[in-house]
Amino acid sequence: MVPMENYLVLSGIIFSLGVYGVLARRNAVLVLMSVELMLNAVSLNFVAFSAYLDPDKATGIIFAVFVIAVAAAEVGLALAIVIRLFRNRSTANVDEAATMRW
Amino acid sequence: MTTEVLWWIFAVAIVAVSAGVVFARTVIHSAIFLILSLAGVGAMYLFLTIEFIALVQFLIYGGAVTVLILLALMLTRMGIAGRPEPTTGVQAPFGALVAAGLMATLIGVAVSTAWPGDLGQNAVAVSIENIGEQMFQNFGAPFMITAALLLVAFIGAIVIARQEDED
Amino acid sequence: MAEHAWILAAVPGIAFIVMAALGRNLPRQGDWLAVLCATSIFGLFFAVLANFLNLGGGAWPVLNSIEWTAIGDFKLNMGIAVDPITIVMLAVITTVALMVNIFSVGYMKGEPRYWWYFAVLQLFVASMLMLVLADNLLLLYVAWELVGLSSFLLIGHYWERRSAVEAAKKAFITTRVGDVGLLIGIILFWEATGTFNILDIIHYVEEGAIGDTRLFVTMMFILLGAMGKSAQLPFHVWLPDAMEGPTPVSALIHAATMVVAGVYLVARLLPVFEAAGALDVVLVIGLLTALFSGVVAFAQTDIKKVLAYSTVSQLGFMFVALGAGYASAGMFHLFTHAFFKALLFLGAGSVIIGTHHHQEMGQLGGLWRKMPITAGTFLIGSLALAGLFPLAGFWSKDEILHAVEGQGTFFFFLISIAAIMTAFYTARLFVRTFLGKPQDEEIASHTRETGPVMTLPLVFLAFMSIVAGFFIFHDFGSAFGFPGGFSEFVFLHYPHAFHVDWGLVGLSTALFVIGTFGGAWFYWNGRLDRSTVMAEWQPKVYEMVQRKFYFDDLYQFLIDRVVLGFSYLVSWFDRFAVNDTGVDGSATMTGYAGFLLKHLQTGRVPNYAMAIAAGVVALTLISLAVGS
Amino acid sequence: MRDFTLFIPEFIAISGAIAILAAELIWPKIRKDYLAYATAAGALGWLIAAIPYIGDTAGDFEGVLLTDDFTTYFRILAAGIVMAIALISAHYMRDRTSTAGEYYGLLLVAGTGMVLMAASRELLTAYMSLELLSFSLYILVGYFKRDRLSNEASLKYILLGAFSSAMLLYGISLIYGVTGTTSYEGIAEALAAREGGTDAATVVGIMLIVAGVGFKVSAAPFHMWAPDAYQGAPLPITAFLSTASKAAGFALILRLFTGALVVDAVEWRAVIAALAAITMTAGNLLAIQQTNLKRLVAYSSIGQVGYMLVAIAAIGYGDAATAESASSALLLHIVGYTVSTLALFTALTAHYNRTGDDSIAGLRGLAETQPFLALVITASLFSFAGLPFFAGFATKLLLFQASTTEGLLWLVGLAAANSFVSLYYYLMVMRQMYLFDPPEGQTRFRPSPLLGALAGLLLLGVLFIGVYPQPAFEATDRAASALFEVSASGLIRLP
Repeated sequence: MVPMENYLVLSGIIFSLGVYGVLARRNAVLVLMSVELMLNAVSLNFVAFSAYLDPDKATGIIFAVFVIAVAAAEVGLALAIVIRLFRNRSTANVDEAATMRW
Repeated sequence: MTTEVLWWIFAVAIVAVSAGVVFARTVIHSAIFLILSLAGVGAMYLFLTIEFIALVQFLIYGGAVTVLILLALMLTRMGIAGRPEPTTGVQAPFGALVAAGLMATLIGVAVSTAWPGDLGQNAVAVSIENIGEQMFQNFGAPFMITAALLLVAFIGAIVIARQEDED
Repeated sequence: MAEHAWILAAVPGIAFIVMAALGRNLPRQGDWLAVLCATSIFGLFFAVLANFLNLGGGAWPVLNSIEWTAIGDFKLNMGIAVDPITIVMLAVITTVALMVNIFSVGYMKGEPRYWWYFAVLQLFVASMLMLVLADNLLLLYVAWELVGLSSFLLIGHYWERRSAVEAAKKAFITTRVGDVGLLIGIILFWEATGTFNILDIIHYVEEGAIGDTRLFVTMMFILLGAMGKSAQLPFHVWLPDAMEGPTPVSALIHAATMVVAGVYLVARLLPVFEAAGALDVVLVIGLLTALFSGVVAFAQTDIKKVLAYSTVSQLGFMFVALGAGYASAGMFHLFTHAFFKALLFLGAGSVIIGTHHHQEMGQLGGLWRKMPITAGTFLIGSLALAGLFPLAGFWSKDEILHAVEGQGTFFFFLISIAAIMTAFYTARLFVRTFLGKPQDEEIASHTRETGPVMTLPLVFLAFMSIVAGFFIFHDFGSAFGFPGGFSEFVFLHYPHAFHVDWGLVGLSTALFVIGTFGGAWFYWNGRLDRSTVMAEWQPKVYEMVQRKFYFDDLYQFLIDRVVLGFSYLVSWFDRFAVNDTGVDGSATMTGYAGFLLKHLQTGRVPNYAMAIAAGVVALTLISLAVGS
Repeated sequence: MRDFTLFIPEFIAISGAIAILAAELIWPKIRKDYLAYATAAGALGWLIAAIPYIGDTAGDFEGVLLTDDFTTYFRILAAGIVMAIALISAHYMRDRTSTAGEYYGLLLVAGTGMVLMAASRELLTAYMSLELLSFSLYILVGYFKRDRLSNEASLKYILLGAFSSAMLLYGISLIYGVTGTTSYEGIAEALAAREGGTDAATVVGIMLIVAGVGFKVSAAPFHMWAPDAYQGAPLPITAFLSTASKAAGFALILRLFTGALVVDAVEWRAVIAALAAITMTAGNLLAIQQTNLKRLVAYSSIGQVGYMLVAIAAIGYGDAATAESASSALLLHIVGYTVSTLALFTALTAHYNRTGDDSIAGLRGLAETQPFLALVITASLFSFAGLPFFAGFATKLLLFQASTTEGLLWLVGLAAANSFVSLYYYLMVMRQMYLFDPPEGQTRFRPSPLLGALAGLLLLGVLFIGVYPQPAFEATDRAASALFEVSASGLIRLP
């Protein structure tokens, strides 16, 4: 049987990879994809907890459903902004959108 | 036993493709790895015997989100035009350091914490009826908020992306 | 009436609002309203005084307070407390304010923003009265800030002049450093006693409600506030610069009233200082200030600057008296000093107007003939300051000497030196300004005596400088209906009836004679050779004195290097180390500013995200480490 | 219980939002300032509908939302802010955009999100409400989509917002794992019933939650988005960000930390105190370096967040009575800060409508060209600096007073010293207005009567709270005590 910790470790690894992606990648779409990885890890956490510790109320599963919904909406909105950025500046690199600083 | 072996194969694969998302050289490869990673996590939900959430994962993530991302990639002509510019920023080594620290912390937390409940037991199958019942009995309010949230996101995407005469 | 003494503060407060709103459009820009306001509070003060004396010692302090805000156990009361210390302060403030308002009508004639000047003057009077009437530290703090604000506005009145703006800023910032201390002290009191009420706090402290160390720390913070306002070393730097303001303002705010707020505060809380064992600190600070600024006053050539350093020095004397535990001596010197120092400043103002804006001693001299009334009254003020028997300054300085006597020979010796210096620089000031031959015939030929609107306040204050000292006598006080002399009146419960100690009188007269004649000998008849000999003999020392022992340079350096440097460091860290971690190292090596800036550009999402992630990791690691 | 009557005011707000969206769809040529007035009217209706709830017994909605005086307090605050922002925007948006329906609709939605954040007592609901507010703000910040700065600001905001949301969610999942529930009461009970001390998961979970909500209220080092978002956003939205967004963040923090996490106060109080110290110092020192007004306000508001966090730390350090009075003082400070900020931005918008310059130097000589606006700006800056007779003095004083507990004296001292630093850059702004001549060709002008009246009203509010804070204090005290009635009195652990 697979113990719960395995899921948690897996989720931690995915989450950290997502964090690395946000910190390291330049393309806005890539940054978004990294955020998706992080949210995915969160969902996995919730579902694992729910399945092992709280199967009656299933709060974690419901939470995961909502997280997925929010993630989808967030991607839609963020991509619209990225496309607008591309139209304004012909780039989708986040580090080039740095007019405002200091 | 076979489940366990299968689980480990999937787990390693998920880590590999997730790493692919953040390390791949071209954007389009990253996108493909992301689809694989999302699908892999969906498979994890199947291991947990919660088919409902796996279904949601495949439908919304594997379907809608990745299509959106691919669309955006096409619209911003990244990766496809194959412009030879680095997709990894100068900050990467420091990012790796911080992410490694975080990973160590999270793994440490997962392993060292004495989680409540009997850990020897397997994941309990949660029926879709139960989920539906709980969701609409106890979480009606967030459900309504989600409706407003999706409306907002919808309006926002239109407002920000739509072409106008002046464009 | 005494319980309605708040009216004293309300009248100028309303006058300020009216004048700020309408001032420009009132006839004569509203100066009559200012004088009317000052006259009425002067009159009202006597009503308060009469009522206060009528009520008699048993009814003191007269209290009156209302609930300002209250939730459950948390109550904030606002009110007034009138006791003899308050009465002394009220007397000083109302009298000097009236004189200054009248004098200003002549002095400020034709100056820019005439109406605004008078409006702010009323704001100052209102907040100063509120300060001394307040029965709780919170209201006191509010008034404390407001007098600071009006002082800031008045110092910067000629804001076309850069130096005035700088001086205003300096005064505001320097005193505000002290104010932060005061606020912290007040909060600490609150934390320990749960009240802001001054009498309650004294009561709690006497019961020993606050631990020793805590009490000492609290009092140090409070003292910080008092030192900032009263220009004690090392916060004195703002007061000489504050002379950039109109001269009547210097007389009112920077000699007679606002600067003594610190003395007032210490006197008010003296039992607490005593309980905290903090009196020695007060004594040492006062002594250092008195000596230091006495020395610096020698090397000043601007009349007002000499007076400013003299004020700092006299404030030091007051602190010495308080530090020796003799609150009545400190308050008495505050009382007499207010009259003769206001007189001297207004006299200086009269000189400035009479000579058409010249205030460098090197250009003056021989004004005695041209401006007899100014010179005469200035002489009285100088002698009072130097301590001639039986003028006001003599008696109060005598009390201070008497107070320090108990603190040991060393302190007594030092304070005597300071007293000699006072007489010395006062003599120098008077001799070089009014006696001898005019240094500049051009200026002298245009000099005229000023009009009665300016000379009459001088005469009145000169009169006060002569008689104010007599309040020390039991019989003199009783004749006016006071319960005895000054000391008995101010500290009813610790009566120590004044009796003349002829030994001290002799000593103090000797100090006066040494100082005055020494000064006169040095500077007589515009002959500067004797003093230049001194300057040439030790040029380094002279320069050090003239540069005010480099205090201002030190502060400038500190502000430039340390504060701004620290701020730059933090901002550099934020921009560079946090935002731009890992910016191409070679870029920074090149050293070309433009190239560098290009690569310094931040506003990048990854850098911001890095701050968040690193912050999270740091937080978790720290709290895990702390937890285990 | 599913009692929809508990949220009538919010239904009014949402209906107003939809009506405004529809109005512009049906009648695209409608004058855009009419939409602003309609929004303000909707917000007024919202506010009036909220009044009957004052003092009402706490109403529970499915155990996830609660309408008590705390919620009602934020209802009134949100409605007031939305009303003011709509009026501030009227001319500004009319002159700059051809479609404003979404803008005004989203303002109302964002306000609703803020109320729901205050009402939530369950993590999923709280998270969804937070996202409702955030999504609206992402769009509002980037509303001038062809403006490079506005677009850049919203990009930074949404990417970093999503990033920090993920952090927050991970933290929530860990807390869920430890306690098996997401309701605040359940968490408090589970944490209290735990044996053998705190485990790593709780600590890390709390830290991640701190980071997530710290981002929302822009506490250092999670603050970096704020200056950029403030600068790029339309001017009224900058005001909205610095008032509604922060107030909502603190509403959530208060409910969560007093209701659920207070049991584990030892784990987070030192961290919050450190964050408060870093935030106020960084905000105030960086503000000195600014040349752009919006960025200056951004950093100064970060400084204010530092002061507010002192109260949260005090909740962790003090006993139950301290926690209640600190919460009450925090709510009061939020009101004072909100009114001052709105007054400042009303005046700045009137100035901007005329000059189109948002640099500090752009205020040169305002005392001469428009003394009233200069007066309003001066008053609100004095209020931020905490000078007597302005709102900031009374509220900050009560805040520091209530937060003074044994372990936090150093922090209160630091906060007092920081308010001293802050005066320096406020004076720099005032210097521009009062000491310099107006730029070439700038003549005397009158602000529009609407903005003039609004600025005057808010100025009176600043002075009123400063001189007589009693009514505001009573309201906040009521709200704070409601907060503590719910969080089961016995749970506050004495240190």
